[in-house]
Amino acid sequence: MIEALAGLLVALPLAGAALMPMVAVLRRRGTRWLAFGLHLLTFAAAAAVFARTAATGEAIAHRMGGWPGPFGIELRLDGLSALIALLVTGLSCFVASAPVDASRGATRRASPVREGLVRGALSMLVAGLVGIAATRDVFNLFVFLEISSLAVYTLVASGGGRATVAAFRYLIAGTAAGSLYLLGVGFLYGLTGTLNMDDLAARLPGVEADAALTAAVALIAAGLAIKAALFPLHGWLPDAYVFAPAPAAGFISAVMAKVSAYALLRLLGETLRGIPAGAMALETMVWLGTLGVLVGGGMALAQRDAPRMLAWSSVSAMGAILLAVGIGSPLALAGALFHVVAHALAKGCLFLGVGGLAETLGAGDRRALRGLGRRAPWTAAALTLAAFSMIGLPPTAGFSSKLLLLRASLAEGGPAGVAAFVALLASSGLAALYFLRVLEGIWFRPRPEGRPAQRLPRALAAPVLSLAVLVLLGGVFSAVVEREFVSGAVEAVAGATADER
Amino acid sequence: MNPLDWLAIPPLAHPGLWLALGALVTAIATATGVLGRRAASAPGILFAALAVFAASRAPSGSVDFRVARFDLVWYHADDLSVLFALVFSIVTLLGLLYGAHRLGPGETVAALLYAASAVATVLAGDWITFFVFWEAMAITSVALIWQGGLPESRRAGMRYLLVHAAGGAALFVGIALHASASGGVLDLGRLAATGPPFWFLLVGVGLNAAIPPLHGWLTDAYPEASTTGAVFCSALTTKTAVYALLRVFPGAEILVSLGVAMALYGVVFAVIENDFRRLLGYHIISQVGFMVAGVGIGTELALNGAAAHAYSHILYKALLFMGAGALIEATGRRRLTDLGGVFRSMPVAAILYLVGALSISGAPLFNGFISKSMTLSAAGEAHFYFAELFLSLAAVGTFLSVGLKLPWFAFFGKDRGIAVRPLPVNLLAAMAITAGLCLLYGVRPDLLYRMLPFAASYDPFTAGHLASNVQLLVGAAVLFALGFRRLAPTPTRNLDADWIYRGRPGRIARPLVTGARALGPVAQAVRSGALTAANRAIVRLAAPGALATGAVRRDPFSFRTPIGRTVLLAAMVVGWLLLASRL
Amino acid sequence: MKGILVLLAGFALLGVGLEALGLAAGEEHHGGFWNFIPLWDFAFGFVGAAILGLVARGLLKPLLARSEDWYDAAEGDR
Amino acid sequence: MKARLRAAAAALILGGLFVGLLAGVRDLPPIGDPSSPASTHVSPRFIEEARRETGALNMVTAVLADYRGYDTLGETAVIFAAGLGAFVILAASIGGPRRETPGPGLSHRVDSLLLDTAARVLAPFLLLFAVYVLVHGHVSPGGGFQGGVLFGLGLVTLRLVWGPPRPDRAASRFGPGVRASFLLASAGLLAYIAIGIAAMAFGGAFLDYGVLPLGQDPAHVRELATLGVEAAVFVAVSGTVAVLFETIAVGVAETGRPLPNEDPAPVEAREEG
Repeated sequence: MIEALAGLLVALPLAGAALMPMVAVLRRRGTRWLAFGLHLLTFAAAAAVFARTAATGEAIAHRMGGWPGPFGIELRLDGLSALIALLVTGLSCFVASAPVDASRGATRRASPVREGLVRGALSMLVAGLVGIAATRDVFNLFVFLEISSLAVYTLVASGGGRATVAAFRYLIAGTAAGSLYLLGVGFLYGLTGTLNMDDLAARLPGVEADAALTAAVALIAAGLAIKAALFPLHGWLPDAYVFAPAPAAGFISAVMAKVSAYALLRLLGETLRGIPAGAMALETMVWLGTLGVLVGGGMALAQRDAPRMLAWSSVSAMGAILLAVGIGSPLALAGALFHVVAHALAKGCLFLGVGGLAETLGAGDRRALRGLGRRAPWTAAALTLAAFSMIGLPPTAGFSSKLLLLRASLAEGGPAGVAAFVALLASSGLAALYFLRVLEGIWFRPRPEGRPAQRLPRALAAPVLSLAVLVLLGGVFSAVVEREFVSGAVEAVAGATADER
Repeated sequence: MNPLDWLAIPPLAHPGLWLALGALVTAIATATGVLGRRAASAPGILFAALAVFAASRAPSGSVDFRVARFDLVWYHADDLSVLFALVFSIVTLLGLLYGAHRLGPGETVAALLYAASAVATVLAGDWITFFVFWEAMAITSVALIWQGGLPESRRAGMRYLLVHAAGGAALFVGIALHASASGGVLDLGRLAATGPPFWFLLVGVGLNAAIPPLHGWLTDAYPEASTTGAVFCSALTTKTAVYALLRVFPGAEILVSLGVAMALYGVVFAVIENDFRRLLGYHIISQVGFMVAGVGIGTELALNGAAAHAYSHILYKALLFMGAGALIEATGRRRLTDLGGVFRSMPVAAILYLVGALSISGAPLFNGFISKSMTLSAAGEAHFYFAELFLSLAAVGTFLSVGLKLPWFAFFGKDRGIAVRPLPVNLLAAMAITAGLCLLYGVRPDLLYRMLPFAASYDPFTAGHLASNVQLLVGAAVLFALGFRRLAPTPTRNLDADWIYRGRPGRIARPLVTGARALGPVAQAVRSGALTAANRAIVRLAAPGALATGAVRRDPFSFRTPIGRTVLLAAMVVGWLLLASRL
Repeated sequence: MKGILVLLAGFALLGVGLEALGLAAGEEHHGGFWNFIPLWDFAFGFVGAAILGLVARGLLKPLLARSEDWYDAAEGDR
Repeated sequence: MKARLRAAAAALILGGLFVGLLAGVRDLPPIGDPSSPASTHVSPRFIEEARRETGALNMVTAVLADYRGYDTLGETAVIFAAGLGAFVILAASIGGPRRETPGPGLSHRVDSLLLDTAARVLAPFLLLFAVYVLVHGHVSPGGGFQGGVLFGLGLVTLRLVWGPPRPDRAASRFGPGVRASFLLASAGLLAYIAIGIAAMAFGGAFLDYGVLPLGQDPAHVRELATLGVEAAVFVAVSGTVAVLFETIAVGVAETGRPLPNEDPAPVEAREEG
C-alpha cells in the first residue's frame, strides 16, 4: 500500500499539471481549490511515505512497470529522498492557493484561465522535483530535470515583460546544464551499460577507463552545479528569482536549486564517490561554495532592491549548502539538510512576503517597505522572524542549521574547513547588515509620503505567517527536527558511503 | 509557588533574556505608538529590574541547549559569571533610570540589547556562544554610540566598528585555531598561555579590554556617546573582556606586565587630558590594568581581587560618568578649560561625583578600597613587588586626576559664572542610588566578598592597609595643593593610539573613512565603504565593462552576468575537474 | 583654604596613627624593602604624584599635544 | 579588439575542453563493440526476452513504452510542458480583451488555387500516414512521438493554407483551434497517467500493464496497453504541435472564439481586507 503511495507521489502532481489547464480552459473556475486539494493530497502521500521511512529506517521502492533493477526504472524513497519530497510537496501547498498575479506593478489581475494555466505549470514543477528526489535512474533523473526546468521557465516568464527575458536567460543556462548532464550520463552508460544508480555504484569500481570516468564526473558535476547555482555558475539565479511573480518566486526560491543540490549529493556523494574525480569534484565544491557564500553575501549587501537582495542571499545560502555537501561528513550533511529545510522555509516566507508587497506597491526598492511595522504588524513580524533565520539568530531554524554547518566545517579542519568556517561566520555578519537595515526601515521609519499603503493580499498573508511560525518552531524544536527529519536522511547517505569505504 | 520563584528556573533565570525582552517590548510599544517617546525607557527599567532580580538568585549550573548536535552552553552560571551578570544588570537599571528623562526608543533598545549581549557573553559556557554574543555586543554598542547624535558620534562609531571587527576577526581565528588544536572541544575553560591560539585570543580579547596599543577605540568613541550611552559603555565592554581573561588565562604572567603598563599608561594620559569624559575613559584603561594584572598574578586572592575590582569599578565608574554627564547636561560643556566654579549651582551632583572619585581613588570606606587593596595585597603576597609598587603609583595618579584635578577645575577653581540648568530628579536619584551602593559595599565588604569565585578570606580593614592608603592620598593631595597650577588643563588634544588609524598611517585606509563619512545610516555606510570596493571588484571580474554602461552606473550592483559567461564558466569548471583529478 | 589645610593635617595624623597601630598589633607585612620604611607611603604619594605630573606635563605633553581639531583639519584636506 | 581577445580566450577554453573530452571519448569502448558493457549488461535481456515479456515485435518499442515506459511518460510531460509554456508566455492576452486589429503573422487566408489543391491532396495522406506510423510502431520504426508530430504537421499544413478562422465568424473554419488543441494535449498526457494508475488499481505497479484485465496472456495485454500508451503520446504530441503553431504563428487573441473573457479588475479589488 505504502509502495503505491510512493508511485503516486509523482503521478498525482503530473496528472494535476494536465488536469488544471484543462479545467481552466473548459470551466475557468475551480482551479484554485483543485490545485490546493491536489497538492494537499500529494503532501499527505509524501508525509505517509516519510513517516514510514522514518519509522522503519528502510527505503520504500516502487518499480515502474513492475520491471526490476537495471532493466526498468525504480523509484526509491529513503530518508533523504522522502525528506526532499516532503519539503517540496509541503511548500507547494502554501503557494497552490495563492493568486497567480501578473508581473510586478501589474494594473490588472490575471484572468482565471491564465491562473489555471500557471497552476498547471506549478503542479508540473512539483512533479519534476519530486521525481528527481524519488528516482534511482540517472536518465530518468534527467527527464525530471527537464520537466521541472520547463515548468520553471514557464513560471518565471508568466511575470511578463522583463520576466520573459529572465526566463530566456535561465532557459539558456538550464539547457546548457541539462546537456552537460546528459553527456555525462552518456559516458557512464557507455562505460557500465547501466543507468540504475545502485547498479552503477556496484559496477563502477570495475571500470578501468580513467579518462572517460573523469569526463563523466566532470560533466555531471558541472551540469548539476549550474542548476544548483554554485558560484560562479549562478548567473541565471538573481533575475529569475526577482522577476518571477511572487508566489512562483516564493516556491522556486525555496526548493528549485536545493533539489539540484540533492541530486549533486546523490550522485557525487553516493553513486560516484569511489571515483578519484568524484572526490576532486567534491573538494572543488567546498571551495566554490565558500566563495559563493562570500560573494552572494557581499552582493546582497550592495542591492537596493529588496527582492534582488533576497536572490543574492540565496546564492550565498546555496554556497553554504553545497560546501557542506562537498565536505560530506555526516555532521556536514546534517547541516546541509537542516539548512535546506530552514532556508526553504525562511526564504519562501520572505519572497512571498516581500515579493507580494513589491507587487502591490509596484516597486521593489527596499525603502518601499518602510513603515510596514505600523501598517501590518503581523506581516512585519513574520518577515522579521524569517530574516532572523536567514541571519542565523536564535531561536529560529536558521540558527540551528548555521551552527551545524559551522561545527561541521570546524570538525573538517584543514585550510578548506577553516575557510568555510570563516566564510560562514562572515556571511552571517553580512546577512545581519543587509537584513537589519531593511528591518530598521520596517519597524522604525515612517511610511514615505505619497506611497500607497502596503498590504499583503490575504491569500499571500496566510502562507507568509504560517511559514514564519514554522521557522520559529523549527528553531525552538530544532532537536526534534534534527532527530525526526534530518538524521534519517543523513543515515541514508552516510550508510551508503560507509558501505563503500 | 511564588510567581517570583519562577525566575529561579534556568531559562528564566538568564538576566539577558529579560533585558532582551525589555528591548523587544520597547521596540514594539514605541513602533506601534502604544508608548510615547518620552516614556520610552519605562518598560526597559521594569525589565532591567527583573533582570537584576533574576541575576541575584540565578541558580548555578549550566544548561546546554542541544541545538543541532551542538552543545551550546548558553547558560553557564558559577560564582564568577553570576557576579558579572548581576552587576551588569544593576548598572543597566541605574543607567536607564539616569537617562529616563531623555532616552528615546532607539537608544533604549540599543542600550538594552547591548546589556543583554554583555550578560549573555558572561553567561556563555562555550566559545561559539561566547563569540556570537561578543560580536553582538560590538554591534549593539556601536548602535548606542551612534545615538550620541553628533556627526562626530557617527564617525567615531564607524571607527569603533571597524576596529572591533578586526578584533572580532582575531578572536575567531583564535577560536578556530584552538578548536582545531583541541579536537573540537569548545568549552570555555582555562587555556595554556602559549602558541598561536593564545596570541590571537589575547589580541581579540585584549582589544576589548583596551590593552595599549589596542585601546584607541575607547578614548576615541566613548566621549562621543550620549551622556547616558557613556554610562553603559563604561560598564560593559571592557569588563566583559576582563571576565574572559579571568575565565581563560588566569595566571598568564605576561598579563602582569601588560596590566601594570595599562594602569600607568591610562593615568599618565589622564593627567594631561582636557575633555573630562576622555579623562574618565583613560581611567577605565588604568583601572582595567589593575584587573588584568590581578588575572596575571593568578593566585586565588588576586583573581578574587580582579573580580571584586571589576564589580566595584562598574559601580563607581558608572557614577563618575553619570557625574560627567550631569555636568554636560547642566552646562553644555565638555572640556575642563570651559568649566569652573559650578559647585554652588549643582552641589548635590558634585558631592555624588566626589563619592565616585573617592571610590576610584581607593579611599577607605568607599568600595574602590575594598577591591583595590585586595589586588595590591595579592601582588605583594605573590612577590610581585614591583607590580605592587607601580600599581600603587597608578593609584596615586588616579587620585591626582579624578579625585583632585577634575573636581577642582570643574566644580571649584575659577568661577566663570556659567549658567546652569537644573538637573532632573531621576538623574540625581540614579546617581544617589549608585553612590549609596559604593558606600554600602565600602562599609560592608562582606556583601561583595561572599559573591566572589574563591573562598580566600581577606580583611581590608587592617591598620596597615588603612594607613598606607590614607598616607598615599594625603601625599598626593599635598602635592596637588602645592602645584595645582602646573596641572591646569589646556585646550589641546593629545595624540594617542587612535593616531594609528586616524593620523598619517590611517590615510592608507582613507577611502574607507571617506566613504563612511559621507553616509548617514548603516546601509549606506556599508554601501560605499570597504564592501563597495570589494563589490566593484566582483563586478569587474564577473562583468568587465558592465560599469561603463549607463544603467549599471546608476546602480552598479544590479548588473547581470552575461549568460554566455555562465556557460563559459561551466566549461571552465568541467575543464578544471578534468585536469585536476588527473594531476 | 585654612579648613582644607586643617583637614589635610588631620588625615596626615590619622595616617601616622594608623601605621603606629599596625606596628603595635604586629601585622604581617609583605612587599619590597621600601614597604618597611616608616611613613614610606607619604613620601611615595607625594613623590609619585610629582613624577607622574612631571612625566605627563614635561615629557609627554610637548610631544603629543595638538590643536583640538587636529584630526578634523588633517581630514579636511582629503 | 577587447571583444576579439575575449572571443579568442573563450574559443581557447572551449577548444581545450573539447580536447579534454576527446581524451575521455577515446577511453570509451568502440561503438557496436559486442563485448562492451552496454552490449553485455542490460541489452541481452531486452534482445532475448522482450518478445516474450512484452509482446512487442519491435524491441525499441518494448524498451521505450514498456521497460522504460516511465521515461516516456516523462518525455511526454516535457513536450506538454513546452506547449503549456508557449501557451502561457506567447498567448499574452489569454482571457484578455480581443485585439481590434489583426496582428502580424498568418492572420489572413492565402487565396491560391495551387496551394489549396496541393493541401487538399496532401493532407489526408499525411494524417493517415501519421496513424500508420503510430499503429505500426510495434513492428517497425515508429510510434506515438513520430506519429503525433506527423499528425500535428498535417493539421498545421491545412491551417497554413486555409488561414485562420474569419474574425467575423463565431466558428473556426478549419481545425480545432488553439483551445481544443490544448485540450487534446492535456487529454493525451492525462490518458497516459490514467493507464499507469489503472494498473495500480488492478494491483500492479505504476504502468505495470500486465495486470490490466484485457485478456489472459500478460504479454498480449502488455502489447495492447503499449498501443494505448502510444496513442496517448500521439494525442498529446499532435495537440502540442498544433498549440505551438497557433501560439507562435498566429497568437491566441485572434482566434475566432476567444477564450472566455473576464472583466479586467483593477488592482484595488485584489486587496482583500
